[in-house]
Amino acid sequence: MNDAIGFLSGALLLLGSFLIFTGALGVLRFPDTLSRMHAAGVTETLATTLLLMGLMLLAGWSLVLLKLIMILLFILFTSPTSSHALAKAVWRHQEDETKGGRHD
Amino acid sequence: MTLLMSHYNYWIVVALMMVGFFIVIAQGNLVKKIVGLNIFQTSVFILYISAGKIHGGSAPILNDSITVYSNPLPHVLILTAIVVGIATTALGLALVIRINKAYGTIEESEIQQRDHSC
Amino acid sequence: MLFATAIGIVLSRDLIAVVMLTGIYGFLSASFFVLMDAVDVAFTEAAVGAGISPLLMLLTLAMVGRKEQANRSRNFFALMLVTITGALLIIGTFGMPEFGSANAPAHTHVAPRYIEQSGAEIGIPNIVTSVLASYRGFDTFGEVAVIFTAGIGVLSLLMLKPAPSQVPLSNGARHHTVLRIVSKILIPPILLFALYVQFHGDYGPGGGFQAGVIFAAGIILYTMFFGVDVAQQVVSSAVLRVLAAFGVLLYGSVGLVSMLNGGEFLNYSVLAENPLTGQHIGILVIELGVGITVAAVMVMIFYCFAGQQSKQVEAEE
Amino acid sequence: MLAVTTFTLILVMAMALIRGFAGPSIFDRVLAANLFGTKTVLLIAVLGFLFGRPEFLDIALLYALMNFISVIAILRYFEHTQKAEEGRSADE
Repeated sequence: MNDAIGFLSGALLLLGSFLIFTGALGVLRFPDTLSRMHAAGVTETLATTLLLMGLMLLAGWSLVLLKLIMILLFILFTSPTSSHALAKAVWRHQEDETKGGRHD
Repeated sequence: MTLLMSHYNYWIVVALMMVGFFIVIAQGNLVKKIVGLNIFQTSVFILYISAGKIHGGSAPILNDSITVYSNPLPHVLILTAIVVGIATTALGLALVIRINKAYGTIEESEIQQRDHSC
Repeated sequence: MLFATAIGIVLSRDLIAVVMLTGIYGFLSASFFVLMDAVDVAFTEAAVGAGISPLLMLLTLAMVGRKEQANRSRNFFALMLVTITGALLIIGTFGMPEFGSANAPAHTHVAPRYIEQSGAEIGIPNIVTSVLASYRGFDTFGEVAVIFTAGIGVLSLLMLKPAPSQVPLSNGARHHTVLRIVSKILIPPILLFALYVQFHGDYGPGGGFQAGVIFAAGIILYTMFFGVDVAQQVVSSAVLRVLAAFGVLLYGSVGLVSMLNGGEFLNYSVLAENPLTGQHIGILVIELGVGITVAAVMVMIFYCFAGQQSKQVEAEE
Repeated sequence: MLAVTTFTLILVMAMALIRGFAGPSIFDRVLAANLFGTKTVLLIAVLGFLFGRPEFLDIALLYALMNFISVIAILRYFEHTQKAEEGRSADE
């Protein structure tokens, strides 16, 4: 039973790391801001969930588990929100540029 | 090589401190000078904290299963220093705003020009 | 990586980028502190270095403009000076004890006593808190006074004039529905978390300083979304001033009460029958004083800066 | 596994830092700062388990909070200056 949990958490951690890495690669390599944001925003929530789930399996039933759940909830709330705000700002900025030709 | 391994933390501190110092003396922008002061400050924090670290030690919160703790004294000093640091930073920024109001600029050279021309 | 960030700050001309790199720098140094076992310090640095100080810088930049002028006249001289000083300091480090060795002079004098005895004398697990609040209580009292003074300084520099009555939300984010709702959901947990940090400081990382900053951060978030005016209806600046002074007084009065009970200034052991209980009460109350002062001063400073900004925006419009 | 994750996280943080330096627009830098902050949260959590003292997750929670606040602050600030700039250009 313990082995199974260890194996599962290891797998989750590995998968999460891989996703984070692809996300960062996207952020580094994609050509423009919006696609970079896509790479970061999409991978972020899933990868974070996976990683924290892996840690939760390691933690077992304790206060630590509760704190991990709180962190997870918090990130699930804030991360899409800040992505949304960022995307909105970029969108507006680009609209301004195409309309008025005003640069920064 | 052993010297490199055992003293690298001090070198990082010195390097950071010098970067902060460089910003403070070489850059004319007052906000950037405050950033430089912050970097300088952080380097001092790092010096203290790394002096408090003991190999194999753990965070200084008592627990039955742990025998070696890192030195808590620098932590106390730096904890208060950080909060005082933010208070002084705020004061500095407030001064910058007032200077900007009085002179219309935050570049050191322009401020001096105006002082001389008066 | 710290060093790379610092270099980036030197090279960058755009001041907003500088501020953002400062935020990243704060996160980095805080992670470094975690590595160095200084969890309490990491806590404070995360709240201050990565949160509040970039925020204040941003507000300043909003008023003074973000472009920096090219100014390279004194660079060579400055670089020389810096290199020479750095070289001298590095020579100085050869005399320093090895990193992480347990026999360094810093670890052999007063620290072992704190580590071995504080559990029995103060009775709380977090050594940092017991040293901060009990052994070095005088020192911390001084720090709180410094923060209070800085708050007064900012207040006198950027005195908030009674703003002309505005339409509520004129300065807020009415069009950001998603942001507003999410922040409404988040603010109560943030304040709750601050209280948890405040009172859990005896057992884990945390304490008055950190809790004060987190509490202030919650209110600042509220201010950012609903405007200074609305936030001032919730927590007015007069209340803040009273609270800031009240925190310092609370701290001082604990000292006086312990004097009245026959001990020295800030000797909590005499506060109750049992010395350990007395220490508990004393630490709890002074941490509360610290927390109140820090939170009130931080919010006060933020109001000052934000108030200036909204006035300026009005003037420009 | 924990070690692998830690290593990946540090690598990713370095990559975010590069984007933060290079990022042509201000939004790229905000994105990098955000990414960096989230990864720091995870790093602190994983490090806690690696060192065997996972009680310190409060710090990670605080980091997440500060990260959110600073990103929002930057965006709000940017809107503000843009409004002011528009006002100025309308005057001209």
